[in-house]
Amino acid sequence: MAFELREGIFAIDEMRNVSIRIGKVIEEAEEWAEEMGPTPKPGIIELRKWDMKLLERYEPFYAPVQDFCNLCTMGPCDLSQNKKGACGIDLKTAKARLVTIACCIGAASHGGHARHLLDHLIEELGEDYPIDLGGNVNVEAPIIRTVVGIRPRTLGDLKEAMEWAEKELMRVLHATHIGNEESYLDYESKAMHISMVDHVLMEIADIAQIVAYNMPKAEPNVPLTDTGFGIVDKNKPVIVVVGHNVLYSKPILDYLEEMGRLDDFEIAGLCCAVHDMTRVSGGRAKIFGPISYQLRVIRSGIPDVMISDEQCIRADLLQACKAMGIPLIATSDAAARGLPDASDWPVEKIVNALVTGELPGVFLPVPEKVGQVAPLVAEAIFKKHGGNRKYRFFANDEELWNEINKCTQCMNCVFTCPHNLRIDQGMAHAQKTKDLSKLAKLEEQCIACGKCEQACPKNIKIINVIMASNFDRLYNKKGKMRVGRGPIQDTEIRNVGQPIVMGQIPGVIAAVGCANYPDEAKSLREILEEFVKRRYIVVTSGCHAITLGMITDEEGQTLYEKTPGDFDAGGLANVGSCVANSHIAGAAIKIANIFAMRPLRGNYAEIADYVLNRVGAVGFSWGPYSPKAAAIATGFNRLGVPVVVGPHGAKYRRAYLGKYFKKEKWWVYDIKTRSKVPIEPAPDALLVAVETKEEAIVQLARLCIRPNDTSLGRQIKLTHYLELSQKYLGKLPDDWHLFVRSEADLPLKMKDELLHILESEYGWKIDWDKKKILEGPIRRYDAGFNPTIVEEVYEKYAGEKPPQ
Amino acid sequence: MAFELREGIFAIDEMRNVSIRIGKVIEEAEEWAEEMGPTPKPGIIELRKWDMKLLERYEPFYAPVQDFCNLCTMGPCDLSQNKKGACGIDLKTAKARLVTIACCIGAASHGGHARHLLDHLIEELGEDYPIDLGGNVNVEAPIIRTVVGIRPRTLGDLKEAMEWAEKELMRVLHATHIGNEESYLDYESKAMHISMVDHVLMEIADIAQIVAYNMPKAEPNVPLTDTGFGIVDKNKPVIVVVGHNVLYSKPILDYLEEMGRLDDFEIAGLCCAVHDMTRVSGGRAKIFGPISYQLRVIRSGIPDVMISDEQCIRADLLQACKAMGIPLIATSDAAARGLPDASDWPVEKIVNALVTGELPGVFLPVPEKVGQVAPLVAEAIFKKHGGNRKYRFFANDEELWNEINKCTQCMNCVFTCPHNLRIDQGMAHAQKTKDLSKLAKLEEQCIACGKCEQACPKNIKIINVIMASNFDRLYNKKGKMRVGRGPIQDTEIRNVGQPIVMGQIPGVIAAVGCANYPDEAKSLREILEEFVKRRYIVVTSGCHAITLGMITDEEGQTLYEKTPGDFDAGGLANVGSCVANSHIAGAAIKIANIFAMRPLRGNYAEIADYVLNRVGAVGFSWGPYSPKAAAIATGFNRLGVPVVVGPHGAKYRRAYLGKYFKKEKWWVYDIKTRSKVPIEPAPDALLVAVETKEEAIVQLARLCIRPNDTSLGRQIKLTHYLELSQKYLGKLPDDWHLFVRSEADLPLKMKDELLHILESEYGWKIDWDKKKILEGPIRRYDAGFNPTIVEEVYEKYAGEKPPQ
Amino acid sequence: MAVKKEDKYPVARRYQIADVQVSREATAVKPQVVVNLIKKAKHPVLITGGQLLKDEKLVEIAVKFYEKGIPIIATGGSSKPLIEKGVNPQSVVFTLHQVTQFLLDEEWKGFDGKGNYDLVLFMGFLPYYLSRMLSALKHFSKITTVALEEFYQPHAKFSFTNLTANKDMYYSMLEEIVNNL
Amino acid sequence: MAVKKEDKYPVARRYQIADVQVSREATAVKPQVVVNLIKKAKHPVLITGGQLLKDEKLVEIAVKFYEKGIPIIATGGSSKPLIEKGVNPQSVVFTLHQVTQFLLDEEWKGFDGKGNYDLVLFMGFLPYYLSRMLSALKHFSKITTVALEEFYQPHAKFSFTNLTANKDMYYSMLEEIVNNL
Repeated sequence: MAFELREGIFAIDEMRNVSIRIGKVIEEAEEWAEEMGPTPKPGIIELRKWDMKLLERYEPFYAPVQDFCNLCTMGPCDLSQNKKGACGIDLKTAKARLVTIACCIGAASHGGHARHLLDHLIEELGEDYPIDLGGNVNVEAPIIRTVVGIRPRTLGDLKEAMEWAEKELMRVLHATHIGNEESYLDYESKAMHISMVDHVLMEIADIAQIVAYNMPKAEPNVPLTDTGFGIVDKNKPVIVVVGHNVLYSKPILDYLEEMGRLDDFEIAGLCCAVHDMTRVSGGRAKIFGPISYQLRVIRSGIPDVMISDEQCIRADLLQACKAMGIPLIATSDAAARGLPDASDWPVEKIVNALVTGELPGVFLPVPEKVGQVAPLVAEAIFKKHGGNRKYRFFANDEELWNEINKCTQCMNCVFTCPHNLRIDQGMAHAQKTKDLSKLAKLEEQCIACGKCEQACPKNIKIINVIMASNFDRLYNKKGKMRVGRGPIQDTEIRNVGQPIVMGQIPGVIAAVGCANYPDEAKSLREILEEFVKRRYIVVTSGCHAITLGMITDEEGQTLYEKTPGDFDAGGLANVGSCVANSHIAGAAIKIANIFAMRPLRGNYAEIADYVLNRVGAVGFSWGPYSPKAAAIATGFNRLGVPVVVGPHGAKYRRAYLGKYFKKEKWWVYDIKTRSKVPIEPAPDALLVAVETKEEAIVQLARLCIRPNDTSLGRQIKLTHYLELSQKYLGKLPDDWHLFVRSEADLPLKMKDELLHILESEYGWKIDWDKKKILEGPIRRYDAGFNPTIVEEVYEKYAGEKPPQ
Repeated sequence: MAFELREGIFAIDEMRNVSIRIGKVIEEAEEWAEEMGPTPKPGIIELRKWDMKLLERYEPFYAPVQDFCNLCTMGPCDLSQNKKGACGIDLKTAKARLVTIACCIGAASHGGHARHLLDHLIEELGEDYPIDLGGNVNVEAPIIRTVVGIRPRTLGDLKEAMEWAEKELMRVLHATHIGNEESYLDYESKAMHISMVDHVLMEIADIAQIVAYNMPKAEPNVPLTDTGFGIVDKNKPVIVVVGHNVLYSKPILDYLEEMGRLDDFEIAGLCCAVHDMTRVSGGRAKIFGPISYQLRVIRSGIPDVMISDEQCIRADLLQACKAMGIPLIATSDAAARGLPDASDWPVEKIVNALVTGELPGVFLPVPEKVGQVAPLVAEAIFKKHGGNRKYRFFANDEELWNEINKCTQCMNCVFTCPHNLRIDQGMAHAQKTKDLSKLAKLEEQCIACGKCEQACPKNIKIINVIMASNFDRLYNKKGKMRVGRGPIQDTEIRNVGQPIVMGQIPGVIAAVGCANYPDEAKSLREILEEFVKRRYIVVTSGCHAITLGMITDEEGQTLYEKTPGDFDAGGLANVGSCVANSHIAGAAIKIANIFAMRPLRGNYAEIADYVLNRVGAVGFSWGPYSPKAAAIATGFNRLGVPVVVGPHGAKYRRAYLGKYFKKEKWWVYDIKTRSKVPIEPAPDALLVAVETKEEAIVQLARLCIRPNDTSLGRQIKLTHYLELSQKYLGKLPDDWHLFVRSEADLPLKMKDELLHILESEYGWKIDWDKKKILEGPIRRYDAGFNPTIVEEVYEKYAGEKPPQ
Repeated sequence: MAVKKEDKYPVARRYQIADVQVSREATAVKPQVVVNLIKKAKHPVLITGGQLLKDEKLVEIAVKFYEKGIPIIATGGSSKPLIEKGVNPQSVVFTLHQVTQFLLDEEWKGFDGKGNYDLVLFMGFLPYYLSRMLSALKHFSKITTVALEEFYQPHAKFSFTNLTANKDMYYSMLEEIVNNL
Repeated sequence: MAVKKEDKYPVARRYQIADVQVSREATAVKPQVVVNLIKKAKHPVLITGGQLLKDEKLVEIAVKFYEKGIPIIATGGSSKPLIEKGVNPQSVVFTLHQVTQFLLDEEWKGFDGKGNYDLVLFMGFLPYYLSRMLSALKHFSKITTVALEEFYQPHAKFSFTNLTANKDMYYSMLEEIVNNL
């Protein structure tokens, strides 16, 4: 009996009902030599000890949005003042449970997305399709390696990680059922667990699509792509995609390319769907804007057909499109939108139903068919109006003014607007002076959620009024976004690893998330420009990346056009859509691995401990809004990366905020000196909401400080922190002295001044001859300082139990 | 090269990194000949068409508990009057989404439970451990066969179903993320999907534990076990278990048995954990009561040690135990309760910490260790008090009266009590007359949730007052519950299949779920006794089964003692704990399969269609409270089984209620006559909440009617329906005539009377000579009537497309 | 019109402290207001609940409503005592849950075929069960709902104030209504 | 003491219609009540927010508070204009989020080391951000919170009524407080 050895299932003659499956045939040279760490495929309590370390220091803070619970039939229960409900749960624990549920939903979103992509791509390309992220990426799935303990080489390998993640979701969600956890700390631990899973899921999704769709592979110099209303050629049929999963809309590109008709259409879109369309099309797809542009785009009447997939899409999309006569093709099984399933219909029948308006939309979960139907529909609709789309929010000025004149300044809109925008004042001003400028100004801040229209007793089309008031600016907006590059190269990590860990690169600022900005969108650029100029590494993704591509300066240029795309000091790297956030976490992990040679495999706590103490990376989400964003942030937190959120982030109800004054909580084991040493409170928060851009800037600089900074690194970090505090807060920060370990940490230019302050205000002893600090710091700087807060890590490197 | 063929992984010489796994070696005789149906391992839209059929007829009804949403940071949003929120979702869709989330959490609970059990048992017994449910069960996993399309023969096979379920959970939960479904119907379809998954998960869990722990295997004559406070021998150390997962507490029995010390301890418990303990111990474990007995038991001071696992446990268990000096061992990773993980501690250290009170509890997720620690702790604690447990709610009468006298009748308690119990009146009456009887009466209704104490401005220990007022009755309560039998035998199905489908057995009443009863618990018995006497088949499980075991009649007997345990007319079959509910759904499926020979494999829609039209089974949950109960009910609904819930069930927010007057919605395809025929509205609801026991009884009888009833069957069903309506509602029901197809359907004794009413009140034409109905019915009875509402089923059996 | 603090009436206190919604709460009304509502209604109906089985006085009141020409939908078994006292309810077998579902349907013709009801009075229900039904009607219909209950019902359009501390007042308010019809 | 309807003051309207909780809503107060609260307080503090960067009048008022001896915790960048006018805030770098976390800790000694604050005044915040912080303080601390905001803040213990339609009244109420300290 002989058989050839390939992977697959084999039937053997004469042996009924026996199948021989040949497992992975692995080249010896490629064998993964790394030893398995302590926690591969961790269950929901395996990393509880690590979480409790974090939670002990970064105490959960709860700001209840509702102080009651009505999830079970014994309720509703009043939980105010931390009272207990019928099941015995108190308010804090109830909030922690809700946070856990939200993180589960967030992780499930990326997971549903990843699973669908993966199954689809494996069906198309086979399990053996190799994971090749280009020559510069050898550590190609740092999160999966660290968490799951495997090294995926093929799409099929990703399934193993996927199945583990699915299992963990069920177990964590289980814990949120009535009558499980009693302590909010345990719910936080579970929220962290599922959020770590979320990072694995994002990595699966993005790796799968990069390799299968040949998206840019860790390329810093990816092309720029057009953004804004102004870049759409309205003389072509316009196909608009919205959502997150490129698998449904990519076939449109494929089909048009095959037909040689790409140039006959405009393909544009919103949110991550188009983000990733630009990655597969090399910049051919165009970006209307972030998630908050949905009603702007639909009510502008520009789309000739709309393609929706999943997540963050308006739940009234069909209604909104229908009102404008735009046919809708819903594609994802997560959002069938109540539409008839047209999977089995012939293409002509679908096109006909949509073009005649017989149906306002169809549910078409067959990507290839979407590829054919969408252009046909767009073309037919385009033919009807001949490029002369009449509707531009209002048919004419009279209609606009009729709406404005209806307003009685009852302020119902103001009291329901997420930003309490003073629509009443804009309307009143316009009524009195015929000047639309106050209304136009609102457009810069409006997220076009439409709640104002729901509240208006006069049924004023407020969104349209606002958009029409800023019509020319909005319609002519043009910008450039650098297409998502995907992972960070190993070589880049090698270059920046040391300066980051030592502190000479003052920090990595990762601006990610949604578009619920508290202020005009341009504030995002203002914040990040500060860090680009100061040669921090700035990374971005998702709607933040899109927004950055839409804000131009006086020269008409976006930040992308002025900044290289490297993961390097002074660079601005756009990694891609939401799921590409995994590359940011991955970069932090790769610093520990590639630069510091820490083993990854199943070794989460050590890596997170390394990141917390050494990698000065801070997440920043200026406009977070969704459970996905909550999961992403919480996943970063577990990895030891602090996250700063805009003020709306306070509505997530829970933050992780340390207290500088609890001195007993700020310590590490120092492996070098074999001792437990007090440390400066750095970073002193894992999740904190700021109110203004000024505050955001200072907090970001502040939270980049790490115990492991060298003197030079600390000096650089403090220089920026102090300068920014002076610039934006008007003086030195209150806590700068806590971060001074020796005179070498002090910013050079201010050294004398600061030494004087340390002496006079803080009572430190200074040797003025040598300009040395004699007494005062929490601890002295030690070049060999080797901090950890994990007993097992201490033991591993010190060879003995940690000191008490 | 030769190798022996067994299952397992084999290394082949000289072939590095190649493993050959020999798949399942299946005896030819055992090959599952059944062809695969259309929907094995269905995804979230595969059965959408079936759902839409149900939802078209049984329109979702929403009773919002809250009319706003605050899940994302654009909120909170006012959704009242079906307004849309910032994401565009309206109130109905938001409620449907919440229902979907609740069903996900419910399914995840059973799933987390099942996964943990399965992994543990496979580790212990191996993947090949056979699934043997006894000689009378050949169709051993009807739900898994129908839904997943596999026939599991070993524990390892169950993993395949488990992994599919985990995948589906992620996909459904994904759809609940902001910005997915637009239509409440699609959320309902997804809620149904994950609830069907829930039934698969319950089946996995119960089959695994039955075969691994040798629980009763489909035995009607299982032993009776003791229930109530009165049966606990307080002169022994008392170990109390609470929760749902027997895997954590069974080792206690094993250890004591091994030590030969079983008789030296009392092992009692609450809720499903003890339910299943009685199944593994053959009745040695004793049952304190259902879930609502937690505070009763703890505050009675009887437990010497408490073992908690997961689900439905009070979230303040540790606090409650600590207040009574009862050490707590938390065992499940779903509920670590903020306690230190003692997994690695030596047994002595754990025991010592608990007995000395150094720690109020430990987290000990190692079942074997729990088996050793629990008895040692109980014994040591027992030694301390020597059997003389002082605390009995109050140390003495004076303390009780001091509490009572504090009451000012502010009624805060009344306005927070889930049942609005008139605690104020009980207190006032006692204050005035020194008579505790009004307070004692409350004990019968009180679910001991403790919210009253949270609300009381005087901090009165209201629960203790109520319990102490009924002390003697409560403390001496004794009853008998028939131990959970597990599945229904194939032979039983063969016996009752035809009479159920034809209607001669008037119905199957499945009383399942939690203990949030709207009335005194004895009402449950009153309701079910009516059906037992009328020779319906009554099945029960979970807390309903426990409650039934606690209600004795004047002769001191429970319903179990008066009724056989068969799945047969007049029987009362207790299938077991919550997860054993799968056997009830399984029985309905088996009727379709074993009696009607309908193929199961991957053939869900046909089976559900069969059940809906033919199997007169109705679920009944008098005191449902949890998301698990919501998922169980919704899973039954998708399978075509209506569910009646008590009034608290209205708080689930969503019901499925048909409208008898929408005549166009009541139709089937008749395969026999090749036509689409109007039918009677039977059943006319899939989920309905009733207010009183009287109403429950009538609705249950009413909802047993099915289109497929034979004349004799319909006659019998109508006889009961009409009699019960007259008995409890005072007259004939309003809609009885809708169910009359011919004179042969009429109850014999009332035939003339009813014919007269049909003529005089409803204008029917009667041939009085022949006593025949000439005109009037919605349709005529036809003996070969073969109804379906599924086009594919029609086509399959009719061999042609269905008529329009 | 609405019950004011300075009146003799107790304050309107929700039957369940945490049963909160954004939308308007019921106007707490005096009996005369209810009388006026009934008189103005084109197609009023009284729905009775299962608590009539425990409270004879409510049965008595319902009978008087009936005698004054207000049709009754009897749920929860409340039909039995009513029928014994000569009432012929429009329906006895449908639960309040079902009746509410019917009420929500603008196409429903009522049990009497005269079209949907425009004013629905509720009496004798478990407060938490009624509350949910009133919520459904508040959000998804235009029907005027009136709770004639011992507990104030926040989700009704109009409700008696909270009368739990004074059952006599509750009864007398009900009497006042039926006597003035 | 509380703002009554018959007063000249507008009604207290939640900044966000759906920001509802079971627990008590803020008492809407007149300036003199705030003056009395401050005078009675042992350790009061004013926390200023980022809206001072957009509203010079608020800066002016905060300076006056400071001059009357009320210490200031400046957040959101509000320190910059304050410092320019001679204020020396107790803290400038901590966000309101962090300061609230500190306030929740009974062991905190305050930025001045004199122990936790007993009366905290808030001025110049984004309403939704402040609302969450007030909710945390309401449920998990005993601190008396006073919102001196244009929008009525339901989760404070005391709050100005809603003054969005009349900014002059808002400023004059603030003036009235500082003038009477």
